[in-house]
Amino acid sequence: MSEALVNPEPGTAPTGRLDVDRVRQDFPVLSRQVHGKPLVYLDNAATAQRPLAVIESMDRFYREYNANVHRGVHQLSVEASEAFEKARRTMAGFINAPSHREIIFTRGTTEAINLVAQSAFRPSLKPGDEILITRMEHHSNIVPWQILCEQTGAVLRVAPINSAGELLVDDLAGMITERTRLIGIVHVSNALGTINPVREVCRLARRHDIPVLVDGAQATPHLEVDVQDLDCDFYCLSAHKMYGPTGIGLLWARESLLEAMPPWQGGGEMISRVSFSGTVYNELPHKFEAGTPNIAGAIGMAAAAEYLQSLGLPAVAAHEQELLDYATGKMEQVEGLKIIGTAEGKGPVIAFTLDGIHPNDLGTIIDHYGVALRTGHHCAMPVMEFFDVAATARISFGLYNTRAEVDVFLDALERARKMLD
Amino acid sequence: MSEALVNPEPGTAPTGRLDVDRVRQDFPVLSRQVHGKPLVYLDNAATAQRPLAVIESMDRFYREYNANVHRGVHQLSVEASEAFEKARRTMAGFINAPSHREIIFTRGTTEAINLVAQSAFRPSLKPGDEILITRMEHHSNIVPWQILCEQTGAVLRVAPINSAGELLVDDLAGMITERTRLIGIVHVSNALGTINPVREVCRLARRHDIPVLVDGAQATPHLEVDVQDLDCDFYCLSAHKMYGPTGIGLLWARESLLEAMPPWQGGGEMISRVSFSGTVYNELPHKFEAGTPNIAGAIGMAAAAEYLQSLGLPAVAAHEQELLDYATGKMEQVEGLKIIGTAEGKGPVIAFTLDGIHPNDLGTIIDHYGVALRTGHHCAMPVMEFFDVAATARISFGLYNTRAEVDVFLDALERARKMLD
Amino acid sequence: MLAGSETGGDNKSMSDAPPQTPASRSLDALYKRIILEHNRSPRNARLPDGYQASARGFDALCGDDIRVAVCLEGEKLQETGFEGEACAVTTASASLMTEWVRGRRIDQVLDGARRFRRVLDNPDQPDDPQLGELNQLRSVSAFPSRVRNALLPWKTLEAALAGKDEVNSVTKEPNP
Amino acid sequence: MLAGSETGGDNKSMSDAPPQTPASRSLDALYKRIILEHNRSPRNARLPDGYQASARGFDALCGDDIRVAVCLEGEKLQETGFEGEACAVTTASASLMTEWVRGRRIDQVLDGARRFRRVLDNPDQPDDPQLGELNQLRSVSAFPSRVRNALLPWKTLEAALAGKDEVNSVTKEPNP
Ligand SMILES: Cc1ncc(COP(=O)(O)O)c(C=O)c1O
Ligand SMILES: Cc1ncc(COP(=O)(O)O)c(C=O)c1O
Ligand code: FES
Ligand code: FES
Repeated sequence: MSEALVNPEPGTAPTGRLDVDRVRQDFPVLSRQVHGKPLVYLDNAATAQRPLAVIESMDRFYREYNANVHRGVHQLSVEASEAFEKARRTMAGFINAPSHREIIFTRGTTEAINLVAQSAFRPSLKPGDEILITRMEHHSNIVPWQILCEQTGAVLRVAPINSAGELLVDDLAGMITERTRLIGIVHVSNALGTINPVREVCRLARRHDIPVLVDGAQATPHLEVDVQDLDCDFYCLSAHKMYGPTGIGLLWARESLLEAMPPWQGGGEMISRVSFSGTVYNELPHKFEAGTPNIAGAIGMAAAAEYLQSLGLPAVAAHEQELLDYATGKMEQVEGLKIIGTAEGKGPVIAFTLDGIHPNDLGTIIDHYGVALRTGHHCAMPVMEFFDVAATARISFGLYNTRAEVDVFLDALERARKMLD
Repeated sequence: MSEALVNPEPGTAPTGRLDVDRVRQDFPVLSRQVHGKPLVYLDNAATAQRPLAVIESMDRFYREYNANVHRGVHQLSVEASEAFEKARRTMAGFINAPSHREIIFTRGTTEAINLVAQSAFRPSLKPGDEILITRMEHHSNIVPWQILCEQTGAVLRVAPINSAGELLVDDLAGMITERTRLIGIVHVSNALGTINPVREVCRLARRHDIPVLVDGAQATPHLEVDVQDLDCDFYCLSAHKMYGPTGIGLLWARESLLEAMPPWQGGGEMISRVSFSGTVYNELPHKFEAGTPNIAGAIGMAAAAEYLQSLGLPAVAAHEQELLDYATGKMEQVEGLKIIGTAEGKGPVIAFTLDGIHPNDLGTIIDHYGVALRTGHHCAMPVMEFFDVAATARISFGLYNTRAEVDVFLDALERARKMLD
Repeated sequence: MLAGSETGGDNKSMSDAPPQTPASRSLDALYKRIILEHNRSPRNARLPDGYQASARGFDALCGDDIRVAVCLEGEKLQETGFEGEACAVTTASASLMTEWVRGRRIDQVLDGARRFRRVLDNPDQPDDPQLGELNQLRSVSAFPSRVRNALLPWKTLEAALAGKDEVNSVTKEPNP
Repeated sequence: MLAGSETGGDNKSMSDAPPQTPASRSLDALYKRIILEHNRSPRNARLPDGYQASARGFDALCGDDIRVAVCLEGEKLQETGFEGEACAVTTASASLMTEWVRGRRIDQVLDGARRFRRVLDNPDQPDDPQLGELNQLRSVSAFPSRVRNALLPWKTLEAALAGKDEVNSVTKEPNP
C-alpha cells in the first residue's frame, strides 16, 4: 500500500509512510494518563485531537494580533483580517474550491446544512417537492430536512442501504422523480465507516439537474477531497473532526448558487448598507457571515488543513487503512462480536456489538484501561434501527494511532467480557 | 468614586481600585510593538484583548482533555462535558440567570438575536404586527428584524433618540401599540456609548405584556448585569467583547419562553429521538444547540467571566469611567473635534469627528503611533445617518487602559491634524 | 471479576465504602457483586398484569429505552415491573427499585426517589438508612456519565405515577 | 508633514520608491505631497453637465459614498467628474483618475483600470509607464486596508461605463 506513495513530507518517512512515532509528538494530549494508564484515543470520529501547530496558531492570534476583522485600519486589525482571509484561501485550496468567495465559515457541518436548508430551499420549496437522502445519514443531515419539510410541505425520501451498510445506488436512482429538489449524502458514514460513491451519485443527479449536498464531516480527516472532481454542489465540513478547533467549519457551494441564495442570518459584516427604508446585502462570502466570526477558529482550521497537507493525506489514509484491516481481522475472531458496517470501501471506523454486554458498560470498563471509545447511537438512530440495535460501541482511528494501541483495546475488550460474563 | 468600593479582589488594590499595572501583565498582547511604538489598544468595543487565564483555559482543554461532549462514557469526554456544563453554570451566575437551562450557547450576540427572531417570532408573527427597536441599535439588532418583517409582513418601528444620543423613552412608550410583539434595545451603544434605561423600558413593556430583548454585547464587559433585576426576557452577549474568545456568546431567555420556542437549527445533540416517522426534540438547553458546540469557546468564555468577577466589575467600571472623564475633558478642548454621543450615562466609548479630516485617514495616521482605534460606521448606519456623518472615529477603553495611553492618543491626534491640515 | 491489581492505580477492593476521589473510581466498585447479580437476574423484569400506570423512559444519549409499570392498591405500589433493553447499571437499578418500592405508599416512593438522587449526588454523605440495599448503587456516583443511567428507572416510575404514560425523554435534570 | 524620525522604525523619506516591506510602511510615503495636494484641491470634483453615464460607489466597510459621472463623445471620455464624501486616498485617487482618463477611449480606460489594479497589487513591480502620475498612488499598496479606497473611484467608473447606474456595493474584489 505505502509503496505506491511518493513525495515524502515532514512526518512522512522516505518510504512515503507516515512516521507515526514522530507525528505522535505533535499531539500533547497523547502523553496523558487515564486511570493510571496511557491514553489510547480511539474516539476520533467524535472529535480528533489537535496538534501543536493548531493550538499554537490560535495562541499566537490571541497573544500577538488579536483584533476584529474587516472593519479596521489599525495594524492588529489588518493582520487579523489578513490571517482570517488567508485561512479562507487555505480552506478553498484544501477542498479545491474554484474560489475562496465560495467558502462560508460556519460553526460546523450542522450549521452549514441548516444554512443550505433555510436559505437555498425554504423560500422556494413547494408542498410535494422532495428531498432525497440516504438511510445512513447523521442526524445533522436528517433533522434540518425534517424541519424544512414541516415548514414547506415538502417530503423527505430515504434511499435504502444493504446489510453491509452500503448505499443501494440503483434504488436511489429509482427514487429520483421530477419533484426531487436535492440529494443529500454523507461522504463517509460516522456510524458504519462506509465511503459512499459520491462522484457516481453526483453524475446521476447532474443528469436530472438536481443539486447534491455532501456531508463531508468524516471525509476530510481521511481523504483528499476535491469538490470539482466530485462535481457536487454543496460540501460541508467541521474543523474539529480534522484535527482543528471546535466551533468552526465551513460550507462550500457553487458561486452561482450562493449568489442566488438570500442571506440566512442578519447582522454586522453581512450588509452593505443598512437603513430603515431598506438594507443592501454584502457580497460573497460576507453575505452569509453575520456578526463577528470565529476568527481564532478559522485560523486554527487552516492550520489543521496545512498540517494534514504537510503529512500528505495519502500517507495518512494508508496508515489508517492498515490499522483498520488489522483491527477488523482481530475483531472478527472475537466470539459474540458483530461488526456493524462491512462495506467494501470504509473509512477507519469499526462499530460493533458484543453479545450480552451493553455498549455503555463496555465503554465504562474499557475506559478504565485508558481506551477512549464511543458508545451509543452515534447520532444516526435510523442506522441503529436498520440494524435493530439500540446502540453500538465504536472505535475510530486517527493518524496517530498504532497497532500497539489496537492491541491494548483488544485486551481491554477481553477483560470486559470476562468481567460482565 | 473608588472610596465606595469594598471587597478588594486580586488585581484590585486594597483601596478597591483596579491595580492597572498588575492587570496589564495578564494580557500578553499589551507588550507588543506596532510600527516600533508600544501598542495602545483603544479598540475594545470592536473586540477586547484576552488575558492569560482565558488563553490558557482553552489551551488546557486542547492539551489535556479535548473530547466531544455529552455523548461519551470515556474519561476525556466526561471531563470535557463537565467543563462545558460548568461553563454554562458560570455564565448563568455571571448574569444571574435563574437556571443554567436558560443559557443557550451561540456564536455571539448576532446569532442569539437571529435565533430569537426565527424561533420565537417567525412562526407566530402576523402581517401588521410590530417589532419596536431604537434608533441606536447595532445592525445585529436591526437586520434580523428586517428579515423577519419581510418574511412575515410585520412592521419594524424605530424609537427616536435626541442629539445627545439618548433614547427618548416617552416617545418609545408612545409608540407601543396593541400590535407590538417585542421591544429590542441595546444595553450600551457601541456607536455612542449611551447606557440605556433598560430596567425602565422593561417595566414599561411589562405593563403591556410585551417581551424585551436586550443586546448586551457592550454591557457585560463593563457593567454587572442581572437579568432578573432588569426583568427582561431575552439577553444576548458575545464573549469576545468581554475578554473571552471569538466564536462564542450566548442567549439567555426565560425558561417558559424557551420551552415554547421550536428549535431553530436541526442536527446532533438537539434531538431526543430521530426516526423518519418523526423526531422528538431534546430538552433545554440542548434543543437549541444543534451540532458539536464550540467547547473550547464556552470554556474560554467562562474563564473570561471569572476573570472579570475576580477583578470586580465595580472596580473595572470605576477605572474605565475615570479614563472616559479624563479623555472627554481633553478632547472637548481640541479644536474642530466633535464628540458624537454625549448621553448622561455612558460606557467607556468616545466617538468623534474632526473637521476636514476623514476618519479613515485619521485612523491610518494614528495607527502609525501604535494607537489602535476604529473608524467607520461601527455597524450602526442609522446612527451615522441621524448625526449626518458618513463615519466617525471611535476610541473605547478596556480595563487595562491608562491615562498615559490617552495622552499618547491625544498627541497622535494632534500630529494627524498637523499632517493633513 | 478483575483482581484489584488489574484495575489500575487503586487497589480498592469490593468494600461497601463509596469511592471518594477520582483516583478511587474503581471499576470493581461500580460493577460490584450486587449490580452484576441484578443485571444477570433482574427482579420484576416484566410488566405486571393489569397495571394501572406505566411510562416509557428513554435516554437521548445512549438510546436506552425502558418501560416501568405499576399495580396500585389505593396509595400503595403493590407490584412494579420493567422491561426494555438497558445497560447493567440501569437494569440493576430498575431491579433494586422494583424490590424497594413494593408495598410502599406513593409519597414514600417519591421521597425514596428524592433520597436516592441525593445520595447519588453527594458521594461524601453517609448511606441513607431508609434506602437499604439501594445504597449499594452509590458506587455509580464516581462515574458521572452513568449517574443518569441509575436514575432512569426512578424518573420513569415518577412519570408513571404522575400520569404521564408517554414520557419521551426523561433525561431532564432536576433544576439546580 | 512629519519628520522621518518621528514616524517610527524607518527613516524613509518622501522618495518615489514604493515601500517594499512592512517596516517601510511609511506614513510619509502614503500621505505624500501629491495625495495631500489632490485631497486639498481635487480636480473635477463636480459632476459634468449633461453626463451620459454615472454610478454610485459605496464602501460597505467605511461608509464612503461617491458618484462618478462621464460625458462621452463616441468612445471617448470627454469629461469625467466625481462628488461625495471620501477620505484623502479616495479623493486623491478620484482626482488623479479623472485627469488621467480625459480624452481616452473606453477600452483604454478599462485597460488603465486593470493596470492600476495590478500595480497596487504588486508592490515589487516597477512603475507602469502607461499610468503616468497614477503611479504615485502605489504607496497605498503598503496599507492593505486602504487599497480598497484607492480602487473605489475606478470601480465606480467601470460600473458607470458598464451601464450600471446604481451600483450599491463596489467593494467586490476581483476573483483570485
Ligand atoms: C452593541 C452591539 N451589538 C451587537 C454586536 C454584535 O456582536 P457579534 O458581532 O459578536 O455578534 C456588537 C458588536 O459588534 C455590538 O457592539
Ligand atoms: C457524518 C457526520 N455528519 C455530520 C456531523 C456533525 O458535525 P458537527 O457536530 O461538527 O456539526 C458529524 C459529527 O458529529 C458526522 O460524523
Ligand atoms: S446506557 Fe443508557 S440508560 Fe443505561
Ligand atoms: S475611507 Fe472608505 S473609501 Fe475612503
